[in-house]
Amino acid sequence: MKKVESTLENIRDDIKKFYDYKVWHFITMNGVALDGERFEVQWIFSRYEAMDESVIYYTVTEYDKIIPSIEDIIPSSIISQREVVDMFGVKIDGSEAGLYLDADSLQMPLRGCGL
Amino acid sequence: MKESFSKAFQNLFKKPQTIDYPVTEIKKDKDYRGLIEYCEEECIYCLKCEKACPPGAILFVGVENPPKNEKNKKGLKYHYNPYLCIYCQECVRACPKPNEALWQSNKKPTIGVASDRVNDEWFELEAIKK
Amino acid sequence: MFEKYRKKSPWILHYNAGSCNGCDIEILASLSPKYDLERFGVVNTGNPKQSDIFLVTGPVTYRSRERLVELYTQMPEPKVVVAVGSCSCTGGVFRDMYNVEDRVDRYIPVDVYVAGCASSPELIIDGVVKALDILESKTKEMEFAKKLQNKPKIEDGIVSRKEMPRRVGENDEES
Amino acid sequence: MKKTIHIPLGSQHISLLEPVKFKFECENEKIIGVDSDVGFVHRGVERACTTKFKFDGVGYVVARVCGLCAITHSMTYTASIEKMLQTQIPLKAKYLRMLLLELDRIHSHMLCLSHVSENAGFEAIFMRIMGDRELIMEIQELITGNRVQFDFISIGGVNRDISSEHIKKVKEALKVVRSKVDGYIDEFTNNWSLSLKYKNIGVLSLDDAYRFNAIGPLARASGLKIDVRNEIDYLPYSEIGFEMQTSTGGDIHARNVVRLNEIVNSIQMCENILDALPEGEIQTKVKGKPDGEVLVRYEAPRGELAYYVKGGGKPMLDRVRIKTPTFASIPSFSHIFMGSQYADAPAILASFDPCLSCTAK
Repeated sequence: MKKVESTLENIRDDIKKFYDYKVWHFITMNGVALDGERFEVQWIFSRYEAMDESVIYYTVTEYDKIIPSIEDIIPSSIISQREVVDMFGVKIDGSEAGLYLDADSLQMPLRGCGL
Repeated sequence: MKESFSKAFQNLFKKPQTIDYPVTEIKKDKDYRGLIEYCEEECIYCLKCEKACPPGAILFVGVENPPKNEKNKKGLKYHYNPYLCIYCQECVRACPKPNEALWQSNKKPTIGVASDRVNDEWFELEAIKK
Repeated sequence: MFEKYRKKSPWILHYNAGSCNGCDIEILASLSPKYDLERFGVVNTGNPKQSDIFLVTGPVTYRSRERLVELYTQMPEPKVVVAVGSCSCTGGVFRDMYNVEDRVDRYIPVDVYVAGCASSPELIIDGVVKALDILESKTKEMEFAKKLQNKPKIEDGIVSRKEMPRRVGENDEES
Repeated sequence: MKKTIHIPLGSQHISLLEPVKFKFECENEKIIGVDSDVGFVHRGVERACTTKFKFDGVGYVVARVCGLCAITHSMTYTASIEKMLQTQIPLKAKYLRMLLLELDRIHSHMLCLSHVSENAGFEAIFMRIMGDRELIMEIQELITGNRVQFDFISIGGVNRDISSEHIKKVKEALKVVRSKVDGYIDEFTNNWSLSLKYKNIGVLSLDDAYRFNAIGPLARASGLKIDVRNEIDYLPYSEIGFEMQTSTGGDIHARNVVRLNEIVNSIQMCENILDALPEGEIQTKVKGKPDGEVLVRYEAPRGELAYYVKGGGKPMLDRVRIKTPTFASIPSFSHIFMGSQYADAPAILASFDPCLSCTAK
C-alpha cells in the first residue's frame, strides 16, 4: 500500500496524470475523520493482475471546503462520491446528497466519529 | 426426447426430495448452534458473557430473592432472550467455565406469539439495569 | 364459502425491511423442494392485496418504514404478521444503529415471532404453521362479528370488502 | 407531446429479493434512462463498528452486513486486523477458511443461477438448483453449526475443527453436486429457449468494463481479468488449484457460463483442500491493540470486497470503510440497462446478482 499526498487544487491533475484505465482499477473514494475540523479524503486504486499493489491518493482538508469531482476522469466514482457527501456532510462538485440518508435521519454520521 | 421421457418416468418412482417436516422431525447435528443454556449452581458471576454478547442478549439483573450461590455477592439473576440472541457462541467462548456454567445446545428456539410479550418484559429488564 | 377456502390456502407476502438477506434466502430455501412450504397451500406473491400472511425480515430502517406500514394497510383483513429473524423480533445486532428505527412491532402488530439468526427453514415452517392457526381463529372472529351484523351482499359469489365489519380490524391495530 | 414514460420497478417486487427501486425512463419498450434508489436497507454499520463495538466483536457485526457473503466479510475484516497486529495464523486455519469461502461461493452462485432462470420464466430449473443447493447448505451446517451466518472465522484462526467423519460426508456431497452441475452446464449452454432469453442481452463490452471498473463475474464475463484471489498472498490459493474463469461476450449467457465454471473450479478446490488438509492448531492467541491503517481485499462471490481499517492502539477502531462489490458495480449496471428492452430488465437485474444489503450496509 503506497500513499501519495496531494492538495485539493492539484488532486484532479494528479489523478488525471496517474490514472490509466487499463492498468489501474479504481476501488473507491473514502473519508477518514481527523481531530478538529479536518478530515482526510482518499482515492484508492489497485493494479490489475499484480500482487497486492495499491495506491492511495489522499489530501487533508476541512469540512467546509468544496472537493473537486473526478467524475469525468473516472465515471464510476460518482456513486462513492455520493456516499462521502452523505457520510461527512461535505460538498463535492455535482454530487447531491440523499443516497442513504433521509431528511429526518442522523446527518453526517461519520463526522468526528471514532476519535 | 427418449432420454427425457425415461428420466421423467424414473422420477415418478423416486423417493420425494421433500422432508415432511412438521410430521417427521429433522435430526439436528450435535454441533448445531441452538439455544444458549445456563446452570445457576456452576456460575461464578464474572459477567464476562454479558460483556461479550454483541447484541446484549444476556443480562444479569439484581432481584430481591437472588439464587442462592456463594459467588453471587450482588444478588443477580441471569436472564436470556432467545429473540435477541444471534447464536454466535461468543458468550461460551468468553465463559471461564464453558460446558459447565454456560453452553450452547442444539435445541431450536421456540416460536413466540403476541401474547408472550417477548419484547416488553425484556425492555423492562433493560430499564431496571440502567 | 370463500372464507372457507381462504384459510386453507393463504398467500404470503414477503418484505425485507432492512435485513442482511440471510433470512430472505432462508425463506426462499423454505420454498425450495427440500422443505417445500407450498405443501401448506402457501404461495409467495408479490401483491399485498392478495396476501394473508405477511413475512417481515430485518429491523426497520428509516427509508423502509413507510413502505412497511403501507404494505400492511393494503393487505385485506384478516391478516397475520410473522416477524422472521432476531432483528425483526427485537432489533438484534442492529439495535441502536443510527439509521435503524426499531423492531417491527413498533410499527405494525406482530402475531408470530420467529427467532434465529438466520432463522432456519424449519423455524420458518413452524412459524407459518402457527400463523395458519392464528389466521383461522381470526377468520372465525370475523365471521362471528359478521353474523351480528346484516348478511353481507354477495354479488356473483364475491364477498364485497366494503360490507365487512370495521370493528375487528380496528381492534387488531390497537393490540 | 412527451414521448417517454416512467416505469418504476420496486421497492417491493416479486422478482426482487431485496428492496431496491429502479425508475426506468422508457421510449416504447426501450430503456433510455435509469435512476436507482439503493438506500432502503442502510443501517449504519460503519459507524457502529467504530462507536458501539470493540475490535474483537466487530467481526460478528460485519458478518451481518450481508447474509450471502457473510463469511467473506468476516474473513476480510479479520485479515485486516491480523495484518495490523502482524499475526501469522496456522496453515490449517487458512485451509479451513478457504474451504468455507469456496463453499460459500458455490451456494451463492447457485442461488444466482436459479434466480436468473426464474426471471427468464424457467421455473423448473429454479426448483432443481434450489433443491441441489440444500446439499451445500447441509455441509455448511455440519461444519459451522449454522446454515447462513457462519461466525466461523475469528481473529487468530477459526472457531471449529473439522472431524474425519465430516470430511467424508463433505466429499460425498461434493461429488453429488459435481454431477448435478454438469447437468446445469448442459442445460444452460444447449437449451434453445434459454439462449433466446440470454444471448446478446445486457451486453457489457470489454472497454466499458474497464471504463466503469466492473468487478467479479460481471467483468470476467466481458473478458476482463480481475480476480482478487489471484492478487493476494495471505491465503495460499495457488496451492489448491485456483484458475481464473473468463469468458467473452459480456451478455447474460456469458455471466452464467462464468458462474458455472467457477462452481466447478470451487468444487475442485474444495476437494483439493480436503485431500491436503494439514495437521496442527486452528487458533493462535492474539495480543495487542490494532494500530495503523491497512487495506485488505478479497474476492466475494459478487466481486472485489475491500476493507480499509484504521486503528489507533485503542480497543475501539478509528475507521472501518467497507467497499462492497455491488456498490462498485452500480455505474456499470446503469450503463447496461441503457438501450435494452424493459421486458428483459428483471432477467438482466438478476444476472448481476445484486446484493443490496451489502450495498447499503
